[in-house]
Amino acid sequence: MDKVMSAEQAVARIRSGDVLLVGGFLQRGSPETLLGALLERDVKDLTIVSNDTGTADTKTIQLMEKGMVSHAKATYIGANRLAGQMLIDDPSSVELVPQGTLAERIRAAGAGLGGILVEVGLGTVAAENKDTLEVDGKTYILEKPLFGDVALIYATIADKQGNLHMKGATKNFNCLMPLAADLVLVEAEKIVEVGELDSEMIHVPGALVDCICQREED
Amino acid sequence: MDKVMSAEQAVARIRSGDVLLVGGFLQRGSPETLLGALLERDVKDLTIVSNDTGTADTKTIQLMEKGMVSHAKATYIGANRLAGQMLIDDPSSVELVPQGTLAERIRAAGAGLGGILVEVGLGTVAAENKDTLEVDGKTYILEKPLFGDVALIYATIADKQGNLHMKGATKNFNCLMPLAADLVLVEAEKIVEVGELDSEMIHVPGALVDCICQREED
Amino acid sequence: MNAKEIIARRAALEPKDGDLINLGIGLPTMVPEHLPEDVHVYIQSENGILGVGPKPEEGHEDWHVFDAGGSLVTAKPGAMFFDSAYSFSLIRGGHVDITFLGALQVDEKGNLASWMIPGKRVPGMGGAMDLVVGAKRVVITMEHTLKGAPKLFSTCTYPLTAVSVVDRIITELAVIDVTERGFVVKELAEGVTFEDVERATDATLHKADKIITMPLA
Amino acid sequence: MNAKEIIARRAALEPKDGDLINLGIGLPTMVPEHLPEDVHVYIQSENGILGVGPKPEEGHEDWHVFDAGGSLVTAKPGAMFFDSAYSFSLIRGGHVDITFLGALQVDEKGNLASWMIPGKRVPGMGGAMDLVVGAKRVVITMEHTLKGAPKLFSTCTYPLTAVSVVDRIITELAVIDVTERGFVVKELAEGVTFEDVERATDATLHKADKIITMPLA
Repeated sequence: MDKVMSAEQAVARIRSGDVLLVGGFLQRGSPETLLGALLERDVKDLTIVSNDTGTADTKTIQLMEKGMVSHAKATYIGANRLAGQMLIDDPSSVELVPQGTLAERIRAAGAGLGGILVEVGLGTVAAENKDTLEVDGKTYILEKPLFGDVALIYATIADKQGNLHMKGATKNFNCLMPLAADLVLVEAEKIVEVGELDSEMIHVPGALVDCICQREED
Repeated sequence: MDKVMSAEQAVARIRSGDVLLVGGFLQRGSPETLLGALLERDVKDLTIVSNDTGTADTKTIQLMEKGMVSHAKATYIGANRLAGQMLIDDPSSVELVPQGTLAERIRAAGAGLGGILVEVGLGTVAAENKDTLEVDGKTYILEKPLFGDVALIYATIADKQGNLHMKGATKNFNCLMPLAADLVLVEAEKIVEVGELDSEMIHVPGALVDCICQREED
Repeated sequence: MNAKEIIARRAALEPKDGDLINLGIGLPTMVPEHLPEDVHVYIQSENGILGVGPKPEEGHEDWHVFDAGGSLVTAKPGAMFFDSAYSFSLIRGGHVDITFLGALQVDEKGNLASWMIPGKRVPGMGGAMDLVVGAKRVVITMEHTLKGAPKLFSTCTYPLTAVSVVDRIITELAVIDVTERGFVVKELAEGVTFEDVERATDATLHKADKIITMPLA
Repeated sequence: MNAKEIIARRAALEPKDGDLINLGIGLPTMVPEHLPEDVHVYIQSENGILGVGPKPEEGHEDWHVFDAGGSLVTAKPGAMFFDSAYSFSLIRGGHVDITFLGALQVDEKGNLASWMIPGKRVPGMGGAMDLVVGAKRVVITMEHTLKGAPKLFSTCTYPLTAVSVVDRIITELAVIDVTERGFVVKELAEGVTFEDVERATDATLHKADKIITMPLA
């Protein structure tokens, strides 16, 4: 059960058409080493689910430049010129989701919920084409779970079993996505032996993680 | 904004008719000092929401003996003779809830969800008197958020701002309930200065906590 | 070898290396000690631990580390602790590979009754309903009969824990899968005949294409 | 004192001691430096921090600690870090006492448009929809007009961020509450008349029973 491998070996398991859950927030804590390795792969028609599709400094934009991405779901695309262009060219290719709803939908997928009822987005475009439901006199949008085929995750520390620690504000979507994808690929700043990472500092259990690679220096 | 006080001062804010969310799992990590102080109060018609209503060694059973508890919601009552008797005497006074559903309902209350769709309990008594919903061809039970007036919480370490750390398996419902109650009372094994509890070890933010008292030695 | 040990030994052959498993109270907790040496599993205790280790040595107990029965345990290196919402996310989100638990009744549609006996005190379902619905595989480990009375039925009569969830039943007599055809006997314990199992069962049993002798290691 | 400083100073009088507040990008981030000395607040950054401190000193940056704009910040002693689901639990669960943010348009029903201008590139709503629906109080901090054009309307024309959520608007001219009657002017900045505000507003303004001069400390 050796999970430690190169980024190239890890991303070799990504297929055309896959839905990729990509952790990170703007230019921080995004799995840049895995995305860099993915750039070398000959896959296309990928769906990127991430908070913000990154910035001009991150590699999601390069995946888009290479024509590998056909769909994106995000809360914010203002820092990625190409995601903005995708939305203009084909409005159905980009789904904008309120940030809490994106987090809850990914969590719902990981937690086995069939859906969640949310108030956020009522009376806005975020409610378009969605079912609403009245419960005890209040109206809610029924939001459905959002699954991925593969999660691309940043961790500050990983042990060799795949237990992960995300320091500070790098937890964001990196902690949620490993539960919601079939295959979980992780890049870690530091890879340590099992037991070196304190149990109370583990944010994602190794049982969920399939591949760990060393993150390249920024 | 001094939140540190005696258990007596903390529980003075509990009123008859309140719904109490009580952390802990069986005889472990239950807020026994707060419950002990509550025993001295002249309040009644309390609703206890907890994993298991405790055991013969914990104080929820003493609240019941004193006739202070009119309702209970729990996943398991097999270790509390009086809760079992309540159910026999008046089936409507005790609601049994699958453990994951109890956790998700309390979380939903804390997270502002109007409801969650769950599969667990379909075809069993746990689905009785509940609405079901079909989403994409699958049937789910609509479970509603479960709020409390007051949360009674165990923490291993609290800082004076109310930031809490729960060691090991004492997180259980202790971590969830502070988001779901109007008033949050905490007993801590150890109370430290702000900054002594490492940011990465905090499970509940002080902003949610109203009162902190010293847990008495077991 | 007594019935419980036979069951635990056979059950220990179920997990694959790297599986996340959950163990009910009682007999299922005997499974880990019989795991093959090359099979490492993550044991969850639904009250908030993934990576449960053996009981603590005397003098080394930490009361903050306990299992779903309230008993003190240890956490293995690399264990994680979490709250009940996260724990049941693991369970209901399909991240548990196998849940081993006992039963009062199982029927040929895979229905399970394990949490209350009508007319007796009702303990509550705890996490059982979640586990059997959420886990990828539900393996019932139990003695084949209770004081001589069958526990496998054509239809459960007790209140259900869940509908159509049981994958496999391991008893001291046989390994029986629940399939579209109903109960299918796959393995028989050493010296046990198909007819022996039929006599101890209150439902139709089918024979697998090939019935093997129950391996115990 | 320029318009932004007036707004930030007045906004800094809104929180009570112990409040949990969230600050939008831009002007709202100027609020903390003007807080009264006896008012201690918990500042959330929705990307995963509660207890945001000032910018790091040069040489003391840790890139793991950043705010929702991606800028490096510090965490105060007692700060907590969490994932996005927890962060938005705090927001949507009603645990944020005040969210301060800017607006493109606000109307007299409390509707808010703040996330897109039709015909221009669409940046996305980020966490804004969540914040204005979930926070206990929504306080809009913005200059009263944009290049002379009003931003307060009888009805918003841009796509909405949320319906009927704005509680108070603080501009360099006035403090205006959204009530059942519509916009009610509660405070006027030093030297500003009710008519001045009316001229800069494209909606009916009502007078509070007593209009006071906007305090700035």
